[in-house]
Amino acid sequence: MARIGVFICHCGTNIAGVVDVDEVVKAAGKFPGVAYATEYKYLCSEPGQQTIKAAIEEHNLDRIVIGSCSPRMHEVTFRKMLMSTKINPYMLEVANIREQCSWVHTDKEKATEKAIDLTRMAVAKVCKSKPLFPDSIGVTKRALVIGGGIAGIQAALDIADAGYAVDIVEKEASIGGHMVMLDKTFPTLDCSACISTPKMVEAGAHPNVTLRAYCEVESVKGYVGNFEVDIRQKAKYVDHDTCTGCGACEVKCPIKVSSAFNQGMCDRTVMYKPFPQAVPSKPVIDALNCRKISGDGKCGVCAAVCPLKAVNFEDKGEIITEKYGAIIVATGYELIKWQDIYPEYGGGRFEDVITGIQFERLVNASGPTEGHIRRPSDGAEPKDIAIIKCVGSRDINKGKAYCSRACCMYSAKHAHQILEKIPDGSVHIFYMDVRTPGKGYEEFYDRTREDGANYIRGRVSKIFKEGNKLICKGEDTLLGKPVSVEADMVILETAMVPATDISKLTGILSIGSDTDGWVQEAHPKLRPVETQTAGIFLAGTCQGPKDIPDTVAQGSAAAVKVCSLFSKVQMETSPIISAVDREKCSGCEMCIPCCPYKAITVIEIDMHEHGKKVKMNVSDVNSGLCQGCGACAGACRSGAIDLKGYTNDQILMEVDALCL
Amino acid sequence: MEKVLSKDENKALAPKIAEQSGVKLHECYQCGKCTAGCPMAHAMDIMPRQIVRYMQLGMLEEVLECKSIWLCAACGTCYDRCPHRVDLTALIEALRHEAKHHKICAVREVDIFTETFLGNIKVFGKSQEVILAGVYNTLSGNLLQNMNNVPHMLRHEMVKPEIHGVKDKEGVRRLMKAALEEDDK
Amino acid sequence: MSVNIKEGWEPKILAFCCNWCTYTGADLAGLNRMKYPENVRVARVPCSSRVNPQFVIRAFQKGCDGVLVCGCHPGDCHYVTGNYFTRRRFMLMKKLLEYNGIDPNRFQARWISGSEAAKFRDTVTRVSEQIKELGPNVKFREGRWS
Amino acid sequence: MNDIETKLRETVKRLLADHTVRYVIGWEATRFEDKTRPAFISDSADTDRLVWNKYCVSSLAKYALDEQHSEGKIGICVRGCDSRAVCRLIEDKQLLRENLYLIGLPCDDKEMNICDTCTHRNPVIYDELVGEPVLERQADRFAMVGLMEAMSADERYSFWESNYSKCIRCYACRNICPACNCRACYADQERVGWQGKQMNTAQNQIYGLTRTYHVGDRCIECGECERVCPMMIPVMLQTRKMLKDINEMFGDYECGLPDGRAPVLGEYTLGDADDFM
Amino acid sequence: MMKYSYFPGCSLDATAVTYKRSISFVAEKIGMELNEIPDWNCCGATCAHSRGKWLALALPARNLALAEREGLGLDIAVPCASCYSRMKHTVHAARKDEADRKKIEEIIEMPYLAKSDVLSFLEIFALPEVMKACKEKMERSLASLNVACYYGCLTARPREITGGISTENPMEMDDIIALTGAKPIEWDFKTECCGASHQVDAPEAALPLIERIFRNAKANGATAIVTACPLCNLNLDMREEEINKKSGTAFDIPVYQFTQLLAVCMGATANEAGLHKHFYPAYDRINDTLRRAGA
Repeated sequence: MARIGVFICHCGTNIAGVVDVDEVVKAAGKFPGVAYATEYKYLCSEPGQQTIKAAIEEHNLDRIVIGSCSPRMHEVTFRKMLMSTKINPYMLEVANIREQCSWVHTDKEKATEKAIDLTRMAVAKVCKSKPLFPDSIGVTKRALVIGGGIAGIQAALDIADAGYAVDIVEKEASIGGHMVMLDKTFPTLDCSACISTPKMVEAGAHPNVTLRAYCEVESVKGYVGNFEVDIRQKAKYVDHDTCTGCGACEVKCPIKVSSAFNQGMCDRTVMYKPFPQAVPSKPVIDALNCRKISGDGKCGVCAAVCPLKAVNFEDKGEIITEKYGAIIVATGYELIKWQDIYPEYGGGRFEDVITGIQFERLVNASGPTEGHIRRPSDGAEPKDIAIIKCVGSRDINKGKAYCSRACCMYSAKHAHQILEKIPDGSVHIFYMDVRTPGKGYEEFYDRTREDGANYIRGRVSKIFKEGNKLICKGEDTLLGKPVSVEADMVILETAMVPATDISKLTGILSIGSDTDGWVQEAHPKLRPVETQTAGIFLAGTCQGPKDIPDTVAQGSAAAVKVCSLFSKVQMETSPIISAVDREKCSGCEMCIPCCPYKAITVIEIDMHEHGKKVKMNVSDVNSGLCQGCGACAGACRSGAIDLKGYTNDQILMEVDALCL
Repeated sequence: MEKVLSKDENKALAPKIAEQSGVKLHECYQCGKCTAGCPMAHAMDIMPRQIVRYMQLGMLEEVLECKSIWLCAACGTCYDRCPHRVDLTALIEALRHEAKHHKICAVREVDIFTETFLGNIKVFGKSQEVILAGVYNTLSGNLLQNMNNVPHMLRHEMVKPEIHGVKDKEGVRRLMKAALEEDDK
Repeated sequence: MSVNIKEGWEPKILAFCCNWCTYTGADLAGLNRMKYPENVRVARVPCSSRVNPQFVIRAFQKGCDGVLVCGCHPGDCHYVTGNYFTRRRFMLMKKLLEYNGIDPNRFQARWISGSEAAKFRDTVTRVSEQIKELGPNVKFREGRWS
Repeated sequence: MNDIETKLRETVKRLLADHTVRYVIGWEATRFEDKTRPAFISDSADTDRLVWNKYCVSSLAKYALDEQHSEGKIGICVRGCDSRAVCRLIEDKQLLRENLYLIGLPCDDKEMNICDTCTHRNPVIYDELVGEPVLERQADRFAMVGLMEAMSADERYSFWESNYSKCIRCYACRNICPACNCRACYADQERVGWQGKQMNTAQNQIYGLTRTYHVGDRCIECGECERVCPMMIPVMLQTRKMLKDINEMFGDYECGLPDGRAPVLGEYTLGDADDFM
Repeated sequence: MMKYSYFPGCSLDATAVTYKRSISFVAEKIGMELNEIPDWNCCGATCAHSRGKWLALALPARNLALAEREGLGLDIAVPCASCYSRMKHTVHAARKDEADRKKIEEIIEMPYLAKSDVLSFLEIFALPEVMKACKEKMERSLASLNVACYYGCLTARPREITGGISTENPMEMDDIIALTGAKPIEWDFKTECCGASHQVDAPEAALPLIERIFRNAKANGATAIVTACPLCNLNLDMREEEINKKSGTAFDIPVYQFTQLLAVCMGATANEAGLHKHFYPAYDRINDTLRRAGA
């Protein structure tokens, strides 16, 4: 007969405040198989764990039930504790009498009765538990970083410096992401290119880093430590091994299209590098607009001009399959398409109403206007500039409910840059709040006001054009008066939204995304850079709006998670996996289609049937591949295949215990 | 003397009116977009945003005695652009009913025009522009208002002497009486 | 089949919740101190596809008044295809139970994700009210009632 | 002595003579004039015991399971439903097609009520056909289920409760059913806690419901379970309900056909019917 | 089939004579049948809904019930934006809440099932079928006329009640005007309110609303403003002279109804289109444009 120890936790008043702990302990004492039942104020604390260990010795217990917070919180803690006792860590059941009992009920008597029921279910289940021992499998010591922005680059460099191989997959023709588009970064105003291009070059040159620019992830199979990823190398039409990046072809290319990197404010050739400091600094052909490839074919200047004959119009791109141990999602953000949702700001009809990133390109020395602030409509230098914040953010009517975090600071930076480059210019910033949560942020805001930026508290209701002036109608809510500003140019600080194809990627990786489409982190406070799926981490704005300091910090954090995974020679696998009882299995193979990880195969074994040696086909589970979902156990009619830790008899006992 | 918010007796009345018009007062975070877009804001004594602010604090008399709720043109711009979908048009409409109930109207002419217009319908079932203008000018005291356009209207038979009212005048009258009884409950 | 409901009778409802989505959602409901009736006892399973339809019949046999099977939204399953099988199994099982006379509200299944704490509370509240209305379950029940 | 019977006997004699098969499973007469029983003919002299009349109703396919691990072929006389039973056993990986020699016999309507709704009188697979194929008939397989569905929940419950209260748990329905081919049936695993051994109405209902669910998506509608049930419980009404739902939700579906469509519970599509949103 | 129940509204018999004439001319030309609702009453406009909720719902409800009683089962065409808005509110309230519908029936003492829909003239003329019919009847062109299409506020707002056109930058009238060959210009005050509801009881407060509409139209090169509502039209047309005097502006932008332009292009004489009945002289602008376009 089992000798079970039941330990009910007070959790201070979190549980004891609603559930009558003594009542539960008294009832638990009477359950079949329970040798000892007690309670303690904080079981997860060091002294708490000591009392359990002492009770195990004293009462010669062989199974433990703990009534406390959710097993998702401290099951791991209690299992670690049991490792230093004679009890197998998996001879443990946790009854969730806090998150799903005391915290959600008010009626003390009914909550106590429910806590007793939950404890009785846990005891019934632990009666049927068996000792389990983890297995271990190899880890591919190679990481994959999806997204080549500053988050991806930082993560890749940290992993590479730790001595592991890492691939960066970037869908554009060069890494750098949004940061390399910026001119200066707050609060220190150091030039964005000066701090991000060295990192890009370092990533490009690092022996452990493999750059896969102009690539996209097609499919991901496998599990932590053993991912198998198909990467589509989009057709570049230029052989980057022979090409030296001399740029002769770019100059001669006759066709010009709008440059996405410069936010459509100038053109680029079809044979292009996104920007001068691109890494890899070799051009690709934009096939859709190339006359030779998808036009009438009457061109080919680039091939003719190229000294090394590196241009190849037949390039079809290819699928590269690689094995990785861990994946970091760092796909960044995009700005919300304000033109479709804010017709009252002109809906894109006014050329001089631009977004923050477009202004960054205007004020950037390598931008279309070499750093001189010029209006897109007529190229004149704008004197009066209006900046409008929270366009698309904090707006459940037309945009997103959340605050995009970084716009308060970079709008102040924009104001500073304008007043610096246009001495006799004026800046009016329409704001609701100025949120300056970082180090040196508030001082930066003070300096901006000192430079002469006018902060007007109130949201702009309408922008319209009269003559060549853009009139912004707002209200100064501190005065309580409607006000308007006649501006030469208006900058809208638009909301950050997830990258457009993020839902395709979360589908491929089968990781969750929240209601707004951002990648879902495992726990907002305790595990911010991990996803629900083991071995897949995240970094930067793919998880939600944030500024560069937080993005870089998350990049390094994700890298450390990967390195801790790779630091182990073998990776311990969870013992909660399926196993086949060969006596019962009739080889009907109904379990095989249910397994998402293809972990079940049919093998031929020798059996004794009516005294005769016979060959029989039975199912067999590959302990490395099985992730313990139990779909096979749910499909097997005779219960031949069962999930250890959640066996059929355990669950049936749990169901019976509930109904006593 | 400053306003003692905790003691105000009809603090409960303001949320009731808001709830009646389907507006959740707490949703407004005072961003000012309604005032910015309001076409009549220049003529108002307290801004549309401030109307919601007064209601949030339960200060109902100031709102009932202000001119703003009467000068609102009910064009719906504020509700359409509000980032938190606060239906200011419905709130001001409910405030007008409440003010009418307390016999308060800061813009006398609006009240006179409304009563004359409704009186017109009660009598003829349709609005007779000539009679409406005539009665309104006498009651409101500015006798010569719009008189400069009358010759043009007469020349182009925009205004005709004969009255084309509704046949079932009694039906319309009963309808209006029943509706007003329902409103004044 | 009218059964006099003793006053103060509280229905016993068993909810199989998948560890990665609904159980997390239930914990989140606790984190936010949401309130819902006490009748539901949650049994944690790694994936909703672990729930063998036999467990549901077993629950009714042993005296549960209502059974709820919850899992991730199709497409969000932590184990990729788990809930596609759950969907087929329990779409058929639900119709078979109704065909055998069990009231449709007694057995329900819902997709509840890790962030839908409110949906978990509302589902639990609605199911508790529906079962309270139906009274104790005597169908398939072994033991003192049959 | 109709000519099919004589042709059958000659065929079996020939097969036994040239050792194509080790023995042949067929039907033979019994002392009751209206009953036949399965016959295992291994000696060519005994072929005269074989009969073919409207009383040859019992299903023969499952007896082949005893030969799962032995060498050499065995012959089976297969009507339409038997051939589907063989397909069922092959698909469940319990038999190998090459170990069987199927003697096809187009069925001439055995006056069983299940035969009214039979859609495959001619054998779906066979090695040799004795007699000419008969005309297939369209049949509404789910008419009775429709009637049951029209009843109210309580009426249906009391109907099934009264039926299952008669069940004596002899497991004949399981033993005859070609879809019930598990080595260790759940009902025998009382210690695991699946199903009690007691014979009370609740446990009988649980057994009935579980067996329906287990075979529901693989049932070939041969009606043997109903025929062999000593207590005349309408077991087919249960499995046919599940087949009706499968047809409605996952496209028309018939089991035991050589096209080998996988059992419905073993696959999924993204657009499956879903009321659980 | 272009058949509608028709609710003209009080202003059509009075100040909106230009709209009435051009509607009947265009309707007859393209074969659109408008069955006037028998014995219709005033919809109450702004005064009803500022006096009481049920008064605002009941007055339009009587007209809708009368149309329903006729049994034609047609949608109701409403030329005036204010009547359109009030009727839409009633239909919305009746469909959304059964108890409200029953109470409305009680008040108007007539059955009202809110079956048929209410359409503004803009929505009707923007239908592809009607557009095609108008296109076929075009005889003359207003090629060089730059038109600022003014939609007014109640045709578009509130969104969930009208459920129709964009509340900031609608294009329906622009497409209709384009049929006549005139060029609909891009401007920013398409749906900004003109203050018609306060034209009588707060004229000085309402004046600036009209001025800014003219100013933006002129700034964007409009040589004519076109409306689709008798109230907006009267308010802009009657006040243009007054604004020029008071603010010293020199706006010279006549205000037409969109049906007037359609009528002119379909061969209507100045009288049939009511071009002489404008407060601000409007005949010459059309005449010169037609001559320049070689009519």
